[in-house]
Amino acid sequence: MGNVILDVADLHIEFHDHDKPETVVEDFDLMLEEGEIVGIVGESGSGKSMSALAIAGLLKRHALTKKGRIMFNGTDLLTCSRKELRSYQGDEISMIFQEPMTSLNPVKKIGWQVEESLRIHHKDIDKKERKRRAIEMLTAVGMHDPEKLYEKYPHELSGGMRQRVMIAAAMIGEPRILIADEPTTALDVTIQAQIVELLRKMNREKGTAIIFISHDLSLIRQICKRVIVMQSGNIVETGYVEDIFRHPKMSYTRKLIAAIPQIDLS
Amino acid sequence: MKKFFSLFKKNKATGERNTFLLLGVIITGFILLMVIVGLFYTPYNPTKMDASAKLQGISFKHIMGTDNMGRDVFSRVMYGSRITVAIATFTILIGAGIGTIIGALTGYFGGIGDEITMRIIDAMLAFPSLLLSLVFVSLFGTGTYQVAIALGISFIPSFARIVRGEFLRCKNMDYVEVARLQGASNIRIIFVHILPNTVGVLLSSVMIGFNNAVLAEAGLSFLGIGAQPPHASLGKMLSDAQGYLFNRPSYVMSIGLVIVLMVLGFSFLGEGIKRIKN
Amino acid sequence: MRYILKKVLSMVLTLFVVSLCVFLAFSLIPGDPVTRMFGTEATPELIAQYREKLGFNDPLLVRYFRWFFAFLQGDMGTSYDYKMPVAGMLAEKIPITLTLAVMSFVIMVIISIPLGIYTAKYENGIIDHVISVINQIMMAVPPFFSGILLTFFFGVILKIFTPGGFVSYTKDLEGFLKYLILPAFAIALPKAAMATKLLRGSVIEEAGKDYTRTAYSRGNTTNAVLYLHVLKNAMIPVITFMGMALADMVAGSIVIEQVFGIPGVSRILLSSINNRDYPVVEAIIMGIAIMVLVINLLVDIIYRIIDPRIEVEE
Amino acid sequence: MEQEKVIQIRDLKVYYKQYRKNIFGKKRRHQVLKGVSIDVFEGEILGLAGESGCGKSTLAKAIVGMNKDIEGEINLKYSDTQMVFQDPYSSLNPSKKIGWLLEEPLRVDKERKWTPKERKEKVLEIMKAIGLPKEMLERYPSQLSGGQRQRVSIGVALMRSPKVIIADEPVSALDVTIQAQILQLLQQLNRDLGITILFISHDLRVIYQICNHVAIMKHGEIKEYGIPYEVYRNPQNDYTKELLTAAGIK
Repeated sequence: MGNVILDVADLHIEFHDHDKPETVVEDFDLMLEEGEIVGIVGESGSGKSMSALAIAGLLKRHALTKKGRIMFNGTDLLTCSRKELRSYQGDEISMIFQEPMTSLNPVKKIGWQVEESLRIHHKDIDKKERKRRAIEMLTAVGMHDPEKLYEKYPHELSGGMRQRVMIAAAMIGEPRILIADEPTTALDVTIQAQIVELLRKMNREKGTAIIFISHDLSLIRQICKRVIVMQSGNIVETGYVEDIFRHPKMSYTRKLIAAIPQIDLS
Repeated sequence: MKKFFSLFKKNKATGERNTFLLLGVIITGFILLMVIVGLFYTPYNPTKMDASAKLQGISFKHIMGTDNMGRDVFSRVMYGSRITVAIATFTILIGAGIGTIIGALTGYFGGIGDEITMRIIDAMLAFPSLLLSLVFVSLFGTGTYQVAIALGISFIPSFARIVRGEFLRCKNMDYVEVARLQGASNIRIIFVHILPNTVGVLLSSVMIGFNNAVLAEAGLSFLGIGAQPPHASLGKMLSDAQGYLFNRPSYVMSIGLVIVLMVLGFSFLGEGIKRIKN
Repeated sequence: MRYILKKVLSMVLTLFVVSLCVFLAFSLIPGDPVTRMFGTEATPELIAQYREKLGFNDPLLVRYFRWFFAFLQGDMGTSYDYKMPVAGMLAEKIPITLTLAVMSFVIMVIISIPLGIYTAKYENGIIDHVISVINQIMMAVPPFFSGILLTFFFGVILKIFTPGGFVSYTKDLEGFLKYLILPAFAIALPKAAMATKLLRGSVIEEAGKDYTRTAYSRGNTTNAVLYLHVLKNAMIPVITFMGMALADMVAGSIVIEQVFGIPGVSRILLSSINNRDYPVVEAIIMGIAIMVLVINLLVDIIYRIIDPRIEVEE
Repeated sequence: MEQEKVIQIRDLKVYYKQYRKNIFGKKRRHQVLKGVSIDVFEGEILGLAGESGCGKSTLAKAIVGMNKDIEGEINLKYSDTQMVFQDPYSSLNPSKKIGWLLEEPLRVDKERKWTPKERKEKVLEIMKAIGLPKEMLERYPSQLSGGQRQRVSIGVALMRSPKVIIADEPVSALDVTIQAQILQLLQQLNRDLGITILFISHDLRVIYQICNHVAIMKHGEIKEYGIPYEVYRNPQNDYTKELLTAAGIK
């Protein structure tokens, strides 16, 4: 067994946006080992995105209570100071999102956005070095002509390219954990395959552990070793993807698998 | 009716009370009451002068005092409010009515007609509304009806623009395509399918527009080119009163206050309605 | 560069259309201007003679172009009532009205931007609620009434302001500017309230967008997110509003000048509207029109600088 | 048995006009479909696959006559072709109740007049067919879930008993388990009522599951056509191969 870098236990999230509290995540557990890719699968409202946002420390828009613990580096991210949380965000823990069209700031240049984590967390790195690394990163995510791209704005790029930029920006600080929240859902299938391949490459080369969230079980099967199946805020089943495909224990998992059209070409 | 009152109670989901709505209903109700009662009864004849009672202060006899010709200010305010409300209503009827039709047709059909209309409307909108009304007033001449028409015309562009925007948004929705596929006529699509979806936006624009109309009319009257005697509106009265600011401030203040309340009540009402929808 | 050129071209075209509309509107009004000029002294011979002399017998379009090009060269025609060149009548008044409008604009910007950001940042806090109520009230008070209130408060109660104590900028620049402060506030307050409300809403809306979440995910502090990411986006609609507000303020000055007895463009405009002295009305309207178009051009240019997406939408 | 063709398309070209916003700009004509020929047979489900911007929705709109600037031939056996759209949140008018929405196709029917009673009866019949309780007739679309809305959209399309339905990505916006239910409903309508369906989707798996034929589109052209089993097993076109690989099928 590898080194556990993230240990989430008994995570509860309750929203208080209305008079009646609403539980969106209950008893969520997750052990992430160094360099592995774990999938979280579920339908809308299953709480998969909420759990991910909680781990990334991004649940501040709602009035809510969180219980449990999210241990990273000996620190509980749920209870630590905002300052300490910020010191990990973008540096040790990065996140990419579903909508590459809106996740980038429309009025800032690509280069500025890609190197932002460096600017925040590594003030010792000078401007020239930052740019060098940003261009290196843009090349690594498969962009042509990164020098030119550095000066461009998000609207000049296609959806797939924007998601590559998002990945470059997330990976520039060489984080230990990358949380990918439905990173390919808004993209065409061929682009989707390229992005999945890119994530695999990042995982292989930089050793970054990835939490891959998707509604698509067949996609999870392509990229993850372990998977957590969620339904309405609860974990239904967890284990190795192949085991779950072969011997699903819970009826909901069976239903999810049955919903994937089977193709038998033999 | 029960539903109406429940709007003022604390919202069970959010625990908040819609204070804006409550204040809006109270203030607007008060103004409307004044206007309606004023149709049948005023404490004094608003045009009757009394040389012995010039510029009196606030008293039980004259709750807003008297003006420089000894007329009862409250009676005059009741009368003036009526003129102001009437002109504002007329303005909105013209502006919203014609504006909605123009906006609906240009937004729905698009094409060259839309291009030309929008060019004109954009050019008109770029100009300060007060200036626009001044241009129309100088074309039509000063007078109560002329001012109402001038204001109405100058309100058309903003309504046309808003409704057009709504139509552009709705016209690309799939439900419009569905209706078209079913064979609904363009007129039916415009008025039966799309228009009901713009009511919310239209209503809040009418609320804002009414206030702007009250302010614009008061501004023009203040300049002496609004409603003409005998139709003394609130703006004209305020401009007459301004000269007595130093010896009888209550005279000026009471008239100004009524204008402010009229606008405030309506804007609270608008804000309150907006919060119901949320 | 091509963008700016295009905008300038479009502005010139609009100016042309506007001037044509203004000219036609005033030419088609019933009533003969020459008869109007001579009043009771008019005899048919005299009128015919002057019609010929002043070129009123030429076709409408010829008259329009003559008027338009003369206008561009600074010749705005002759007032019917005062029998003197309109340009000369307005020359001293325009700087007064413009100063007033610009001062109001500056006041609006200084008040609304910090307040808008603050109320958005502390959304639903006590100060936010208080300011939103004050805003509602500010928007309901017409500028001429707030002018009267300010005069009353500063003139009658505090006695630090002398109503009617206007001095011309040619005599005492400092005194001139000091006198304009209160009128400028009267014009600026409702606009500042609207701008605050708009900026607050705009910041809150932008703060709810996905890219803000991305910014937080990189470890930005709340202030960094607000000032580095959100503000520039949030300013886009506010700039449009402020451009329109500046134009509105020029028109608003006309009313306020009446309240404070400032001898700007206002008096001439009002008396010429009442007396149907059309060359003067035309000249003032055209003057404001040109200003509005220039302001719009500036807004477009600022837009282009702030929002890189503009070019694509062309 | 030679099946009858309900839609026959020959060398169809569709253009989109692009107005420049500036009045000095000139109009441009942009070709979206570059000569498409395809047949849809009576009683089948034809899958039309491709990525965004490949022209599959344009083809659908051309068939129902929503695109005007076209060249080529479109022969339809039946005049009444209805469409079901992708987004169940935008294809139902939010200001109308479900009952009203279902009745509307009958109200504007040019073929015959429907009495209110006939309309009500037809509505109840369709509600049964799409598997929704009749209490929902009094609800607004916003009170329904995504899957229920998509059922209503299908119901609206069914009201005038069309022989052909074009479904443009009808399940893409739905959760997977709901997806399966809607696909089942479409299959059932095809089987029980003999409705021919042109099924547009980017998901090759879904197409395999329910379609009799598949056509792969790219850049406004049909790259490959055939029976899904054969196309998937032995793709002839490079793009088809790429799509299959990307979807993890091959």
